[in-house]
Amino acid sequence: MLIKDVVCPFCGCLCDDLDVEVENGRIIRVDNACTLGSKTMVGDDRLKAPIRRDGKGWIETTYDAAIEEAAQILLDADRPLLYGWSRTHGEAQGIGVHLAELIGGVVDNTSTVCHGPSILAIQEVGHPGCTLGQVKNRADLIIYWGCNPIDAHPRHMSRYTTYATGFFVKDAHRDRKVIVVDTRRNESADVATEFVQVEPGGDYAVLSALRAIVRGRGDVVPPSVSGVSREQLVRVAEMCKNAKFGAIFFGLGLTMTAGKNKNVRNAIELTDELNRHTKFIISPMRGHGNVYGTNEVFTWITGYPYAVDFSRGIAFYNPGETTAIDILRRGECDACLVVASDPAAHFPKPCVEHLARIPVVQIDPHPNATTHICRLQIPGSVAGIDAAGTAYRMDGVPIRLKAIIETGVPNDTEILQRLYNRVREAKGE
Amino acid sequence: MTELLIRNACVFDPLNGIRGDVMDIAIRDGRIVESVQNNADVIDASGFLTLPGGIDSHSHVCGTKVNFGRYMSPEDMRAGRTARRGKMHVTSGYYVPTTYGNSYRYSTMGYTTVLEGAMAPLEARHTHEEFNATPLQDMLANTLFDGNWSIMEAVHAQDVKRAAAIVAWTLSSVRGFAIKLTNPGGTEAWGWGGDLTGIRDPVPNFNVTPAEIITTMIEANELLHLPHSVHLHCNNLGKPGNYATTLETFGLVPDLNKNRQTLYATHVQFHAYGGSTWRDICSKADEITKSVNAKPQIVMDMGQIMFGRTMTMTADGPMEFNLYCLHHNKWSNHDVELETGSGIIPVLYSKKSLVNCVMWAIGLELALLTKNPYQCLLATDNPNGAPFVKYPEIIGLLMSKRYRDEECATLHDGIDQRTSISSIDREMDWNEIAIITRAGQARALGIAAQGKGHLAPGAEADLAIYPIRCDDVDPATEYRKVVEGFQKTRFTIKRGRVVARDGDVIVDGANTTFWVNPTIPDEHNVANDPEFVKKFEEYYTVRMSNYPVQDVYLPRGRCIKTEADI
Amino acid sequence: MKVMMNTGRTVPQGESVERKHSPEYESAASVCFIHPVDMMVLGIEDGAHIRLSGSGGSVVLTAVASETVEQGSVFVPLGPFSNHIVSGETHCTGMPDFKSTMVEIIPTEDPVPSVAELMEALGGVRYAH
Amino acid sequence: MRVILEAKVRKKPFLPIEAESIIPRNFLKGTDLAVYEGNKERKLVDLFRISVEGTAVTPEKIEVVLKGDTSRVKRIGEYMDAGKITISGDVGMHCGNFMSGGDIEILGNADAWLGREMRGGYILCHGNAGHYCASGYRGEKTGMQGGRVEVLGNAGDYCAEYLTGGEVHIHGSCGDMAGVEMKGGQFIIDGDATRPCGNMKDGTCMIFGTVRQMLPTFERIGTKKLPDRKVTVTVYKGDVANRGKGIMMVKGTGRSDE
Repeated sequence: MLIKDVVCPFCGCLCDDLDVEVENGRIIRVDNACTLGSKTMVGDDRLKAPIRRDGKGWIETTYDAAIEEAAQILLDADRPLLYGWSRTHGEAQGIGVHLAELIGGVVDNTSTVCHGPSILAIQEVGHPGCTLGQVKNRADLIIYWGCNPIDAHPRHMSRYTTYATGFFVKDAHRDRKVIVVDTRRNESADVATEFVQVEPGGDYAVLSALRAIVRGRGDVVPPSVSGVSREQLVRVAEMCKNAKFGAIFFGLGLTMTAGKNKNVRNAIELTDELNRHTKFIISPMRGHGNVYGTNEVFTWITGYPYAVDFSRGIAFYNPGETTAIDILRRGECDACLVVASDPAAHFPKPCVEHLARIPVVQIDPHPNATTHICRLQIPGSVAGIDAAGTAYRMDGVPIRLKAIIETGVPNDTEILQRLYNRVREAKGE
Repeated sequence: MTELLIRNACVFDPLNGIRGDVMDIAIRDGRIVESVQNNADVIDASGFLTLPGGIDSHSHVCGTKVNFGRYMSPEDMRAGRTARRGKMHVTSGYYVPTTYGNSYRYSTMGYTTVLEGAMAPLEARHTHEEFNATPLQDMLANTLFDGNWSIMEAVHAQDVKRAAAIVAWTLSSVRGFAIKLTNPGGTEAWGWGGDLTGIRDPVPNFNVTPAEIITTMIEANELLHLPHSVHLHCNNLGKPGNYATTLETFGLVPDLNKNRQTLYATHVQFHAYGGSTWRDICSKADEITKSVNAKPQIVMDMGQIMFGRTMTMTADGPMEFNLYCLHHNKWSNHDVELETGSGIIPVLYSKKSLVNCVMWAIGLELALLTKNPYQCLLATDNPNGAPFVKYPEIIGLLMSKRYRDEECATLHDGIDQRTSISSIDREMDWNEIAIITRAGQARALGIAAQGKGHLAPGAEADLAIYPIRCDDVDPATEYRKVVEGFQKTRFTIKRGRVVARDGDVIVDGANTTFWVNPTIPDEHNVANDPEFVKKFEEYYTVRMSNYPVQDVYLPRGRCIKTEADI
Repeated sequence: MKVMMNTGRTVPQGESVERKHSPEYESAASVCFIHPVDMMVLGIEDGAHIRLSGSGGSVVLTAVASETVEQGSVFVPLGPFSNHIVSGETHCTGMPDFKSTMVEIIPTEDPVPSVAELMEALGGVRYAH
Repeated sequence: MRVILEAKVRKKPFLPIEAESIIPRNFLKGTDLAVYEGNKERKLVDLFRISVEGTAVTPEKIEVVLKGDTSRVKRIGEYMDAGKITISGDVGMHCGNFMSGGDIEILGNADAWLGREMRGGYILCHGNAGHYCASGYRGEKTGMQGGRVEVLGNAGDYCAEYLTGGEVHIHGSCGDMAGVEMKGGQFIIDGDATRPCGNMKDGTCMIFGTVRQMLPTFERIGTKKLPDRKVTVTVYKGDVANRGKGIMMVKGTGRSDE
């Protein structure tokens, strides 16, 4: 059976034009997807049943017993951390936030290790952005700064930017210029009109210099800024000012290097400055399929996009203090619920060491690095494969993920709702 | 069957001509009925002021833009924080509260129905998700068409039926309620960083003018027999001298519907400025109200501002960028492909600012100089002019000349030269307040027929019982009691169930979302038009099949069907 | 040799990221891209094992020559291997220095561990799928 | 009056304690105060051995002395308006938030956000201070508005971020981006600083050590002799990128990269 217009749940692009061939309840072919999306969908590798650690080994258990044990672990904790969420649908995320509210936990999502610093920057200066179709239809200048779409968002260029045909951009090759800014000549740089190579850690200074040049104060800028010549900076500034519609896409090259949120802030303020001359937008290249959805759901329930601490009953937010990495590094939390992410693989070693010391419950369909260090893993279905639900694209467009096969595995919403109900009951509500 | 009897209610029900009668109200299964059996539950209203549930006909509480306002404002979230308590979830925020914060505060103020002022069709799913997390109000969504490419093409072709067909397909696809135009044409110009200066400027690349968009959409609206009229945010918002654009726009409006207005002009305070710069800005509320008093086809809302910090958020992207250049505070912008734009900026309305004082006065002047209260409704364009929790103060100001004078005495001296607020003696009565906060909204939105905004048998049993004894309180002098009384109901009743009591919400809530589905003949359905489909697939970044909002997002949706004259 | 370690997504890592027990994932995530000149300085060939040590710990990886990294820096795909080196310091931003960790590289004969072995070393219990 | 609070040994020593109730004024009514350990409300006496010496009728006459391991106790001195707090060891995050008067003396190190959004009073830290010392809060445009923070050791990154008024004096060195977004006030760094004063709008920052990675958007406007310091400094104005008119003074040329 061929299913059309399937949404790929892999990255923040949420491409919704996949053709998926399903046979005997299995996905056998995926067309239109990039290799990341299609390999993920075809090669889906599942844990068959809930498992719990039993001494030095593992035994299978039932969903009922697993949910009971998970509830007890959370109820016993003085500072539980509920982490992950970005690979599941919004409906499950919402229950997760309410669960944290109920038990006085800290709830954080994978933004922490992705675009958390971008959120901090947006909270300082705002975010001039747009949906990706605006870029596709209008942009004649694209800047990729500190990101490598060819490896991380392989269809970004063909669907929205460099190679995309738009209403006002009929010939993308001729009508669009591309600038790549990075510390290394990555694969994306090969297609750029202009490649700006910045010394590691030099993005902030380069952005400041560009802002000064755009506002007509190039005179203060020294001949070389973090390895970039003033001449090139002036050229780039002119390209930006002369564009009819410019779009900056930035990645972890800004959020994971020294200065972090301040790097992003500087990029946003460059965009603000350019809007005094022409139309310019900026957008983070969000990684996980539904990471932007976690921010949206967290925000309408708690007021904050991530790192929310309910230990005092009210919602408190202070990334750097209430973020998962900091809490784990400082050894603060005494239990952890991991949902739809793999912190043991993606957190620094000292954080994983702490996870290995405390009871960890993981709700995730796949055996992953966190499996080895958890006490209990409950497999759910995969949003976008055998579970339907809402996801938000990197630009905020909400899309409904489809269930394209039926596996009979409970989805995360059902598992979390049962867990929530059990905890509520145990608290006598 | 559940029955409830409310005894000794002092009722104002303007749509049914009831003015302060002390009476009983019978409710069965969520609706008003003539009588109930003797064993019905009883609430003693003790002679307190009892009104139909409040209706906000223009507020920003759910969806992409609102949530982005929250997202970028951790500083605001430090205000108004409450912990989980009883049935109430955690809340945060003052001017951009969480969905539960909005819902609880509206509910404890007696509001049971809220219209979200701006929903971009492409992002409609988000709005509906937040509606579900705003559980205590029935919700409706104004759907943005101001920069819609297909609409502008239809306008250019002078094809009203085509425009109507696009509206019909879009509203039913995204579960929208009404047509919203925000700075029509201007949001498309903003796609290139530009704006329009008046309603006769051509929209770049589309060769249509705002005037043509507005008139075509008014006609399309009436062809579709939508419950509400076109809902317009005029061009040139917030610019000195913009009253001329507003008057010119009002001049375009024919009288096409005998049951309601043909145009709803929103937050008109922001569109009633004289002068030519911020230095000589003055009130033109007199000119605006003169026009409205002569045109029954127009209804407006105040767009009142109140002093303090708040957040402006609108689909009017260029206006927000101008504000950013003025204040240099944080600025967010979010243009939506083929459809519309939006911007978000925090503001502080200060009594020290003459401009802000003039704005404050204009909103009140509009309400007080409009003869028919059904033509100027109470709203702050929440949170743009002020968070809706300020409504009780606005009610107080409208009911008491003394309160206004006392406020004026604390404002910038220039206010007397720039506005006529001090010379207006009118003081509204309870009935007029009931009109500008619920009856007028129900009529303007066209939802009285859905049982909203009145208390006749058959109506939805949405009520607000305020701890105010109308015969004991003189609003002209005891305005503090009025303000306090409207802040917290004694009881808020939603669909026959007590949902809030003395400032606390006591149920989980289960709202309804109203949406419209105009039926049009198949040959006009754009979904069957290969040209429309081809353009959609080429220029949107989502597939047409993934665009419509699925029923699962409206677990308690109520569809209003209409038959189009196409 | 002291170099700056950058981490990030690669296509092979991304393709197999939901199959962390697979040999594809382990080989995709346990490589270290290093400039040929730096390899000469270290005296190693493509495919040799090297030990990277940083503020958070150390791990053995397979060296892969690449001219897309600058001399004096290396690139390791994000994942449990690179994270064995990164410390949890976030400068109170919530975000570790994933893309700017100084590491010491030495050639080694030690084997490249599996993901399960890495997790066992941290106190986990191997789950064999 | 002296109130001595000695932290008890806890089963989970890493669990944070939030103790904004520990300000001198609150001890006028006794010691029955609530503090929080993780998500549990505790009595002060559950976590501290309490002894009180003497009496007082105003908070000015109260000194609170903290002993034992207080490195995980957050928010001590929050909204403090008078009196004195002495911490004999290290102190947890957010010590002296929103403080408007009185003195806090920390004999050990202070964790992050020391004196955040401070309005008045004096904080003296003998050891090192963590990141975001004397800074603002997420999303807020105004940081520390008044008072004085003095750190005898080093400070972490983002020190005096959004400084709007008052004085911050770091005797040692600062980490990355000291004085970023400064809007006013005076900021003195006796040691080194990396990328100081980015996006500065107004205020004065003086650096008497070495500046690493000087930002490219500061305009050199001359030199100045500072007699009390017996040095000549180079004076810069900026941040030009931000239309700023802040003053940054750097000893010598101060730049390590020239």
